[in-house]
Amino acid sequence: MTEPVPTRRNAPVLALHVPEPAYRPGDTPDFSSLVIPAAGDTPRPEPSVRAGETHPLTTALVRVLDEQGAAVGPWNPRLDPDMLRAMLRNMKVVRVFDDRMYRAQRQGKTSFYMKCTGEEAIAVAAAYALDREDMNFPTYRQQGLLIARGYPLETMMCQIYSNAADPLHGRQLPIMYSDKAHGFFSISGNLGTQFPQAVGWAMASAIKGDSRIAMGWIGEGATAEGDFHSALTFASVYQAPCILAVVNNQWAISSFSGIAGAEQATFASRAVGYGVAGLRVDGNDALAVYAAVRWAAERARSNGGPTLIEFFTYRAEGHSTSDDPTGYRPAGEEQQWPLGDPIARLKAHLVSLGEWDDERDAALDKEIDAEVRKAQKAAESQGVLPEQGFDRIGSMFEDVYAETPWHLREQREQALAEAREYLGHDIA
Amino acid sequence: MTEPVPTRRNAPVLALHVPEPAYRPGDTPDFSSLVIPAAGDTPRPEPSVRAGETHPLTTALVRVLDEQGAAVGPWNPRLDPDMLRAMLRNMKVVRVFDDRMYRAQRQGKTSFYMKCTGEEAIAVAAAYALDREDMNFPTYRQQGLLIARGYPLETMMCQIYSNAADPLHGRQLPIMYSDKAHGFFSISGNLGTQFPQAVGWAMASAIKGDSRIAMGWIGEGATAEGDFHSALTFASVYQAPCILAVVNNQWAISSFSGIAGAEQATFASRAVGYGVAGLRVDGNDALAVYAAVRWAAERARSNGGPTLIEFFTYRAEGHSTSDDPTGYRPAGEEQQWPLGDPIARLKAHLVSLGEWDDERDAALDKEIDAEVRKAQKAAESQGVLPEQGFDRIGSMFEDVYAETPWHLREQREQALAEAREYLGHDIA
Amino acid sequence: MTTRNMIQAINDAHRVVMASDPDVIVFGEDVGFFGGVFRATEGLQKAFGKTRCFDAPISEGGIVGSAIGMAAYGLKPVIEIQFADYIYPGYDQIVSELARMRYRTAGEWAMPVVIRSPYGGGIFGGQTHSQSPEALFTHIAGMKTVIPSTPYDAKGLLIAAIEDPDPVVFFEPKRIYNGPFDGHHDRPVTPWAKHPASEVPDGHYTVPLGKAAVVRAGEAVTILTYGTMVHVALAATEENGVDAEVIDLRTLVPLDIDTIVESVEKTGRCLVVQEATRTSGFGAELAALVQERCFYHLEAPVVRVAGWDTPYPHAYEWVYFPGPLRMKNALRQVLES
Amino acid sequence: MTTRNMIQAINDAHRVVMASDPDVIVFGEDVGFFGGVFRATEGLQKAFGKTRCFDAPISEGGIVGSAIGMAAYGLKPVIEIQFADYIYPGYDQIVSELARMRYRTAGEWAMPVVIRSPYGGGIFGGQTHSQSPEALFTHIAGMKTVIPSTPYDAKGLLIAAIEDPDPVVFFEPKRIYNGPFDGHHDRPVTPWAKHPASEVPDGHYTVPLGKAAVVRAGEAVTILTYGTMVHVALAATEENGVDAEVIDLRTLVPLDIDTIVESVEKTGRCLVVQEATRTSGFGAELAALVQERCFYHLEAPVVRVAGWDTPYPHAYEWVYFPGPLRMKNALRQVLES
Ligand SMILES: Cc1ncc(C[n+]2csc(CCOP(=O)(O)OP(=O)(O)O)c2C)c(N)n1
Ligand SMILES: Cc1ncc(C[n+]2csc(CCOP(=O)(O)OP(=O)(O)O)c2C)c(N)n1
Ligand SMILES: [Mg+2]
Ligand SMILES: [Mg+2]
Repeated sequence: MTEPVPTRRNAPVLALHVPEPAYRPGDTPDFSSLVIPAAGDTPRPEPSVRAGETHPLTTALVRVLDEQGAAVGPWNPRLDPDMLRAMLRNMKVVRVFDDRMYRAQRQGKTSFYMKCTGEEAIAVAAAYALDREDMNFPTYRQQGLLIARGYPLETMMCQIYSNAADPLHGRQLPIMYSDKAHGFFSISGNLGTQFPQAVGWAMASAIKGDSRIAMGWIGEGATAEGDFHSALTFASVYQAPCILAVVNNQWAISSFSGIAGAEQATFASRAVGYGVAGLRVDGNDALAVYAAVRWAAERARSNGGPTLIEFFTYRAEGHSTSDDPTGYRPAGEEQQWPLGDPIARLKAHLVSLGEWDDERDAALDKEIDAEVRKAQKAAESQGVLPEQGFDRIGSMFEDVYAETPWHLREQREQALAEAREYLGHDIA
Repeated sequence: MTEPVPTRRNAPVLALHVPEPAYRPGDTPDFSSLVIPAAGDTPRPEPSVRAGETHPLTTALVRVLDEQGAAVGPWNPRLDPDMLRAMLRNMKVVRVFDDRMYRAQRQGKTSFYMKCTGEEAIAVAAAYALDREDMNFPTYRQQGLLIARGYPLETMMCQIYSNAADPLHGRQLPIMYSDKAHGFFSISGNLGTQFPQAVGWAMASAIKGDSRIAMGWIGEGATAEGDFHSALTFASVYQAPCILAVVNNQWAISSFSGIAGAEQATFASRAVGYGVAGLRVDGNDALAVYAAVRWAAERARSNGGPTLIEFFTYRAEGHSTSDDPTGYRPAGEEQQWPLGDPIARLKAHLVSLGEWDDERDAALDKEIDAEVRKAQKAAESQGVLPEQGFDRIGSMFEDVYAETPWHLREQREQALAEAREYLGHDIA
Repeated sequence: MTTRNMIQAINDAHRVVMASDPDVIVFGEDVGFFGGVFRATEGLQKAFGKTRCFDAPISEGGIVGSAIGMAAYGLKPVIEIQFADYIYPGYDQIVSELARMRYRTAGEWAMPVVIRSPYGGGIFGGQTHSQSPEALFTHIAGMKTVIPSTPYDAKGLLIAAIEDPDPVVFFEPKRIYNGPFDGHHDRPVTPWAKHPASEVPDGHYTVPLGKAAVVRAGEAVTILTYGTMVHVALAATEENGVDAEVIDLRTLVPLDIDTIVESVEKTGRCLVVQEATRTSGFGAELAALVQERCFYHLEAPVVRVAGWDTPYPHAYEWVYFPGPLRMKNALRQVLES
Repeated sequence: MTTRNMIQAINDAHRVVMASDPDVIVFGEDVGFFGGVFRATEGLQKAFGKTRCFDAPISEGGIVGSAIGMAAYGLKPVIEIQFADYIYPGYDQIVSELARMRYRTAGEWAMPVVIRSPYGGGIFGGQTHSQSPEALFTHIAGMKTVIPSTPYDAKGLLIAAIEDPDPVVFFEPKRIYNGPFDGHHDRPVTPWAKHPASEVPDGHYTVPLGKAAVVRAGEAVTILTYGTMVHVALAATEENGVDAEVIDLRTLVPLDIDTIVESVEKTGRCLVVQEATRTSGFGAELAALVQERCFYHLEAPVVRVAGWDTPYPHAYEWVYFPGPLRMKNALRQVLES
């Protein structure tokens, strides 16, 4: 007869651990105990290094700009001042754009908006580190990619207003841009889905013997989705030429990063288990971002395989126009956040190089303000959301399929008839 | 105006890497280059250690039994001979059971069967290392858990035959056992789903201040599913009292483990990125399996958090009765596999202790053979699959819901009417 | 008796069952400290503690999967999927596991799990905050699908769902969280306070699953609907002076077939109204059932009112939404043919 | 012209398109060296190389997700989901991404992806190797759903699907891979070789998507069906001496409505036959459409033949399967009422 297996002894009482952020509304945040490696301290292996050798870097922090604004250490990409100024400019454009569109939403001109305040360095510097033909699979906080690649602000705004000039024909929520020519894949409302898509694109590029690589983007909250794992698995198995970026801004709507697993490990360290190269990077340091993406791009482009990069940053504003963060974290916590403002840090660097000064900065701000206002005026002249929805109704039934089948043709006729009745006049 | 970002330089040609096993049919397998740490070499930290300190163990191999059958090193669980004999017995029962049921399928007595040949040590030793009340969320190769916990062989066979005494009422594919009293959660046909379920059960146990833990099981192939990632994420976030086991038998039907990511990292090392404790264990060494599960159970039970364990083994037979492995790997490769037969290894250990000999072994084999035959006879007396399907038809409509709604009641009447017509006589 | 909007009624349902049953556990994205993006779980963590109501990682598959494990242990998880549009990563766990567990274990492992999720359009949520995926659940044997249309029903149905021994997907029409919506997007919004069904009793009561409500008795045509569309149907009935019998199904599976058949046999005409994409929607099942069971009473074909077979396009919210005009034309069609 | 069973026809379709279009890439679990568990991709890796046909990790979500990325690049992925019962982990990528990509990008990113998957019961596969989930796809705007019933159609439809600019889910009735099955499980199996549709031309040809086939002309009743059930319906027609018009839909979305309406207007009676779970199955859509469009021609209610609303229980394969008796009784019902 089978021996009975031992029965339960008098074990201790179990308890569920539910992670809790350090500070809640009413608390005074204090980040002084946060360990932040000094700029320049993190070593830089060659991009051709074995993945395993990068793994100490998944718990470190690649930083280039020190407290005085100097660029220091092995990751210093030594960019020329023109490029630094261009990056600064684009980061400023992003911030001004965000502010104006946020206000436009508040004025009822559209339904929704999402800022990336505090995270501008990440998308902008990445855009500079990638080649122009590389493909991005972004989330909704990489507007900096489009702006740095020269996509017209006016077109972005037309998308946000869902107006007559919206290239997406009013079909997508504001900020869900898409533009193939600018290497910017369609943003999804569904978190995480773009990550394995980026890997698939990279696999395709490798299958075809191309030289272009893909960069996938995800928030730290969304790394919990199964798609994150599919992406890392496929990237590792096929050594897909891609960069997989986690933007760890420490918040996912009201949930702090501990709910996504940050208490026990960094997001960069997820790379270890897949045998993928990993880097953890100061996301508020444009030069560190540039250097890390450049490193990973070089690695991918020489068939060295994928890299997972965590950009450590802080979501300085609410999640979106639908969110008020003072309900779940201390007001002004972003001021305490020790990695600073990426725009101020890049500006300080340029100033420290003698390549920039307050006067030029003020002039640039004015120029950008005018540029964004001009774009906004032009966009609004083509309509804002509340006026939309009764023109080009027929177009609503296009592109469901390449050819519109009978049932959609019937429905289009019905929708047009309803609209005619509603409007009291004929439409096409 | 925005500065244009740099355009693509003349980069090298990309190539897709498609993993390929070392040997295909016709090749002569040679595993001599496989690095296998000697038994006793891997250190054993305390179960209360920080997760990070276990991470070197995710690329090592916990081994206790050496080539001579001696139990050596810090992981030696020093089990008493009675327990060792009980484990040996159960492992042998598993193998004999598998052989007979495989044959029963070949004889047309059922539709399907899956063996766990070569993997017997894993489930059996785990059953001994767990407490009797701990809950398992198994795959289809942990029949050893049920057998070690004393579940009747006859009942297992009745399930396999879907006969009148099948506790699952003929509803499940053969071997998809389920039994709450034996701490064996319902096996799913869908790979991976049980992994987050195990974590949820453990979370519940912690919420209720219980002392029972859960153990989840998954094949190395199925670790690619999103559910694997959900499980690790939830286990890490809530520090769920569970053990998550990957049985790496190196094959997933025809796909070798490289297709699941084994080329770049061990499966145990997935633990690192979640900040979860990790161990890699010789799955053909019953003592190592026991010691590792015991270690992880102690850790979980004292609120020390989850452990991911990889059991390194080899699927010695085809995937199932539907599979012929000589189509994709060399015939006889399992003979070359250097970690040996778990039953032979445990027997050698008992012999080396002077607690076993060939005579007793032969007697035990005979006894087991008789026991399994007896169970089979008893099971078959209650019917085999080809005779099933026209009794208790009404039961087919039960348990879809706790109470059978009108539409299922109607369908039941219709099904019964059809059956009466088909059989030409009345039924209930 | 307290005046409550739908969110408050749902919140209260949680409080009632959590207070009486310590095995009820609430979790989901943002439901803990913050109380959910629609505030349906506001204050529950404070009232019942961090291990009774907590935030979950953004993994709908993990949320459903771990809820199944909890139910296997013996708890009653009530989980929130932030938007029905985001339920798909959890779809495998729902279809392959949750729905079939009682069956495949011959009753040994019941799954009293409730999946709450805001659904439907009308809030300019675009393609991914507007979907009505109920038909993807009504096809799944073992699942119950419940959709309330008023605060009173929301509380009573939710309590019934939590107390039900089987898994329930509970879709909350988000457009009517704050007030009934009759489809006239160009008119001022009405708050719930003006609607009698906002009188929500305190404490425990249930509205039974599987029972429809005849919300308006009538003779000319039977309107079968649920969720937001109940209010649109009622308004269209009044505005067009049609003596319709309006049936709020409340539970789609198991369906209250007797109420349906009785009504259609009386009126001889039937309109089925859903907000979801038309093809293969739950309206198709309703139309199929009605013609199967009431064929010889029908004086006209069953007419379907539905969303179009396109994604829900942001700017075309009111062209997509099956509003007053689509209702009016359908009523005319079913009455005049 | 070569005699082929369904697997061989499907294999050949791959070869034809892979030879002519270097952008066609085939991957999925076990499809590479081994050629798939049903051997549909046998020899493709050898013929076209490891980067044109390869094994994938066991991650249906990753398979669909990476295929979407490949399609975004410009390739035409043809992916295999090993069993339709295992498609759900990929469901989010299909519903939220693949189906809507052309629409949400205003046509800029087309998704010419084909998802092949064996489906349906009749092989004692139990609950998780027997499902017919087509209705979960017909409800999704942007997807096309195709189901062949013969080797000739399988090859022609698969080539058409791969060449189609939109995403197609291509369900292969696994019970008829090796021979047509008329539902008489207790009689010897017939191989395809005896069926005229096993004469499969070599080389390129297509069977257009969206076109049904009238596989038997008749006057008494129209039978709308697809997949394995086509053969069951044909057999039932003959055995019961019913002059039925049997229509093999072949494509469920977009549906060939003209062929359906023309037939039902002629016969005045209609039976819809699916193997799937009855409630909210595609048969509901067919019944709804037929009564909407042919109401005044109908002499009896549209009758549905379907699987029961339970999981597919292993031992009760032939009680579950909608076989000859269910067909006979339904024919009687539709003809005699
Ligand atoms: C699959 C899915 N689940 C839930 C949501 C709702 N949701 C939108 S944004 C968000 C938080 C995302 O946080 P994170 O990934 O950290 O990105 P961040 O907003 O910080 O940039 C959630 C839960 C969604 N869009 N998709
Ligand atoms: C979700 C899902 N996808 C695919 C399958 C088909 N399938 C059954 S077993 C198997 C291989 C599993 O390999 P592994 O996880 O290594 O377990 P092993 O069989 O080696 O024990 C596959 C692909 C499935 N059952 N479920
Ligand atoms: Mg975030
Ligand atoms: Mg395996």
